[in-house]
Amino acid sequence: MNISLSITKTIYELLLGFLPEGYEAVADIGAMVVIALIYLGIFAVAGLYLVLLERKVAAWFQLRIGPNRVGWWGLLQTMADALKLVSKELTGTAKADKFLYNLAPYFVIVSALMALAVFPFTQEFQAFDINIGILFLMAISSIGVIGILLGGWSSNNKFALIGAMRSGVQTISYELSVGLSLLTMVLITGTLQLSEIVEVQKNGWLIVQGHIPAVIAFMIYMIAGTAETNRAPFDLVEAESELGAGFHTEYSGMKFAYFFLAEFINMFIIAAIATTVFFGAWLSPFGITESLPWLGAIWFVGKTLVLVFLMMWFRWTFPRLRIDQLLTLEWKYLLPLNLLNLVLMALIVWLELTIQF
Amino acid sequence: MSYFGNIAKGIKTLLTGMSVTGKYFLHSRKGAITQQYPDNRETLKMFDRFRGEVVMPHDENNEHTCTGCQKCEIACPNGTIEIIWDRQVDPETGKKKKMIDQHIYHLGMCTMCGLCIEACPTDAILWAQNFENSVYDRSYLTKVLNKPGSKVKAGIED
Amino acid sequence: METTTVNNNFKSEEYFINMGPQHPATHGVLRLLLTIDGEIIKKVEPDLGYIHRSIEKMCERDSYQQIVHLTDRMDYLSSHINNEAVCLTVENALEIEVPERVKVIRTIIGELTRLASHQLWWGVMGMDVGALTTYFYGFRDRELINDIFEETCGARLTMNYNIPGGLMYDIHPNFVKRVKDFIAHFRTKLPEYDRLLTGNVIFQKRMRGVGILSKEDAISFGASGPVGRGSGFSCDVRKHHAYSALDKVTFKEALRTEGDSLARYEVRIQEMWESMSIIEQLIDTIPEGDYKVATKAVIKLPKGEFYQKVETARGELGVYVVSTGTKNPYRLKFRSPGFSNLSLLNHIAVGGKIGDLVASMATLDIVVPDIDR
Amino acid sequence: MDLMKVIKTEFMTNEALQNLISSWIPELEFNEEGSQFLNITVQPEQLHLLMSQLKTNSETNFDYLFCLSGVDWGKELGVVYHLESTTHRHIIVVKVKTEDRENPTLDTVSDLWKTADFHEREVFDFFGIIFNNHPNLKRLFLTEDWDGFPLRKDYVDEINMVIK
Repeated sequence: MNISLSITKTIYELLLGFLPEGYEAVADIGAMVVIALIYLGIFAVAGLYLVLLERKVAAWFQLRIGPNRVGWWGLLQTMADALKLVSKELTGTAKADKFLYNLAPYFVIVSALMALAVFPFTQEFQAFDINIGILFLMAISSIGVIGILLGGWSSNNKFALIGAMRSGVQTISYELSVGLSLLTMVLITGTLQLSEIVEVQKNGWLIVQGHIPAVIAFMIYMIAGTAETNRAPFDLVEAESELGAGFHTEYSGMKFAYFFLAEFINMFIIAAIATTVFFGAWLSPFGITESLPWLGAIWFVGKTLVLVFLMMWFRWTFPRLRIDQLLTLEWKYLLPLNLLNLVLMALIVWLELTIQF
Repeated sequence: MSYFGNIAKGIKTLLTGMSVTGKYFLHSRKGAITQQYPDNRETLKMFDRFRGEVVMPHDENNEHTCTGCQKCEIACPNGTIEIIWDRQVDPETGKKKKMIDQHIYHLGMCTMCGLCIEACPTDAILWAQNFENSVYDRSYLTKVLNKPGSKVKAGIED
Repeated sequence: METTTVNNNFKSEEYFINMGPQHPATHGVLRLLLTIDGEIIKKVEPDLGYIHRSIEKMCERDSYQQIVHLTDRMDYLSSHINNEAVCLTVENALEIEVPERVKVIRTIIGELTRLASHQLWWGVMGMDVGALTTYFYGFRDRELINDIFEETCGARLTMNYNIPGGLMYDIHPNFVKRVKDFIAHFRTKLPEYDRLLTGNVIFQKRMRGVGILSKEDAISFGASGPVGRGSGFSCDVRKHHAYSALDKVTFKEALRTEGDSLARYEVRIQEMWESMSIIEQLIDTIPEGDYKVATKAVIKLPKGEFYQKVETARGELGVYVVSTGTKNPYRLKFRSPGFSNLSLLNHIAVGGKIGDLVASMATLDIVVPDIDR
Repeated sequence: MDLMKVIKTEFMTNEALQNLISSWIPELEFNEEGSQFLNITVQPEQLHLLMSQLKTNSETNFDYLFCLSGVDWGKELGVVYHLESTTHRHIIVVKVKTEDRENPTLDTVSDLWKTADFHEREVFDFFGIIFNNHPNLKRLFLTEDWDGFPLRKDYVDEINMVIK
């Protein structure tokens, strides 16, 4: 079933029209490049606006107004910030491991952008629909931590090193919970391919289909996902009041911006995975807009933003955990609960107790 | 089952915290406490006791009430005030009298403690409510409080 | 927290890390030399003096009226109480009886100062443990107090409202109403502090059992204020050596026996309630009368030694004056609460994690100019 | 709260304190002139003995050293200890002086009161008084290479000190 390859197909056929016979391979690569550029453009800007959203939301939680000087309602604020960061000098420590130090930000940003490829924004708008979609997402999202580790280690700063080590510990632990909670949902869908997971949800979103265990899985996923993105209350990697800026202490200019942008894109990714797996991706509630397929993108982004808002709400309310409590939470609470939940879900699927519309 | 009890209790406290911030989020439109400073200059009024900087009021005849007694200069802990004075012949009485030449006020050294104004027996110096004291050069912070050509009001003795 | 390593390949190595003088958690230019093993703190050595202005030496050349304004710049968050300490010393030495009105007003503004200081502390406390929003809620309420100060005293922070012999000027006509409005407002907001932060499970986990200071150690280290009272050391100067109008009010000394960071936190929260109750007891009955008694333009203290202690928001501030009968003190020593409280940081932080150090340091409520007088 | 009950009110008057303390060490000077507390002047050699007695004796029990100040008396350098008992709530002042301005040496009390650790370092920093047996006696506020001891009366620094 290859229904959702049509955006790639459209561009491929378009390119094929320009090219003479026998250049299918070129068209194939050309289509990939064009799609990559489109995604890069969209999500670089989307990332910037997520930063703006975060700042605005933070301001509203904190009785402030937020950025409102650059552009109408502050809409160009982050653009201006990005421009500033581009124009800034790139400084670094003298004794840094230069190669790894420069490599680290690209690791983080590239792995963040790669994950975007598999999301089904609408039925057609999916760049890359592989049959191991969820596995791919989990694999990609754990590559980012290598960049953080590299950055923290190579910048030859003790604060950065502590931050990086914390990040390693944290991501390795919470990877488990993210995986297991998604695995719980895979029990219902029976497939790892994202487009088919959406297909299954035409009978009701998975959080409804799976009811109690699905809700538990969702909560665990959100907690672990917040930890994966190193955001408060799990921001030990940066931990402003403890480590200054953590792993990116020694980064400046655009290299810092890559880390910063990657954090927000990762947040979007975590929310997008939750949207796809738990909330029916581009499906509208009760199928009210099924007749207009292009509205799916709006539904998808809308649901994602609600989850992103939830993560922001966490961030601006909760204090930070300590490193040992972070591990306690994972290994003593989330992991056993998750395993229990997996068994529960298996039982429910086996006894066909899922709610189907 | 204290294990699950603890989880439930923990989640409840987290939700309580979120309800507090959530409430402010919903009321953020009118609840914002930000003062958009340069924009609200017209409405921003300091309290009348606000200590902005020391000024010497002059009346319409360009007369002040400073007799040059130097009490403010002595009271000041930081050497903010310097008074340059000499004895001149008072044109009305014909006697020699202490008169100020320049009442110099170094705003850059002032800690706004208010001791000079308390010390002044003739209320010649007062607090102004101006708070926008930033300048591009430190030397602008040294001010001469008495206006050029001003003289002390008749009948003011220390 | 004994980590015995069997395999030498995994033997951990201690290293130094420099926390400060520019660090978000040290609240000013305090430098801590940490010896760390992984995340575990082995030793904390404060390095002070980055903003030492030698106020004690400056006092030896200043007149007693001028000394008052220097105390504003020690613990700037309880500047009014610092002023009061010097003024009380001078008044006691000269045996001046200040009017009742002055005493009551001093006490009210002193308690407002304490409230403002604790509000700022609460905001910063939340920020140190990672809850950034508390900062703004704390500051929102503190602004109201600062407005009261600005209207009456002319300044928001370094007020210099006390002078030996009374107050610089009378209270503003709006003072009583504003204070009442504030108390009414803050009585609704303080429970919110508890709901947002105190009850939070993460916060409780971060604070409970962290940075434990026993009562014996608290006394031995000279801990005072909420730090001492969190360990069960009854050290409230307002109770034991009441000054100004504090002998006329009833209030409970906030005491906890646990001695951990949470106890110190709870002591401050309770103190905010008690301060509000003290203000409410006094605000309606401000006696009529003069706001100062006339003193000589040049104050000369009699020959002798004078000591006055007051309870600032951080603890016991002592003013020790040695006078030789001249217009300047021969020697003036400020026993500042922050200095003694900082000296116990090493004691309570060793064995904890970096996060614990930040949390316990936040509950010590350090103001660096108070330490670097 | 039961904590309040612990505080015994065996308050000792200055006279009683004087009688008790002079029975330990006879050569002490007592003085109440010009101070609201009882002042004891002790010779440097007997300082530590007196202090440990004051702290450990159950009748005096001065367990709270709330102020430790160095004073330059002109001829001699000295330290003034303000002590309070948290159980009996009486206050006493102990003074110790040494005439040796070149190399003033006193005994530390930081083994009795931990707060003395920092306070004695401060006194060392500003007055140059060396405390025997102090665990970590080095400059606290000033840099290691600072010349002189600023709070001494004979300290001159023509550049940084503004004299009125």
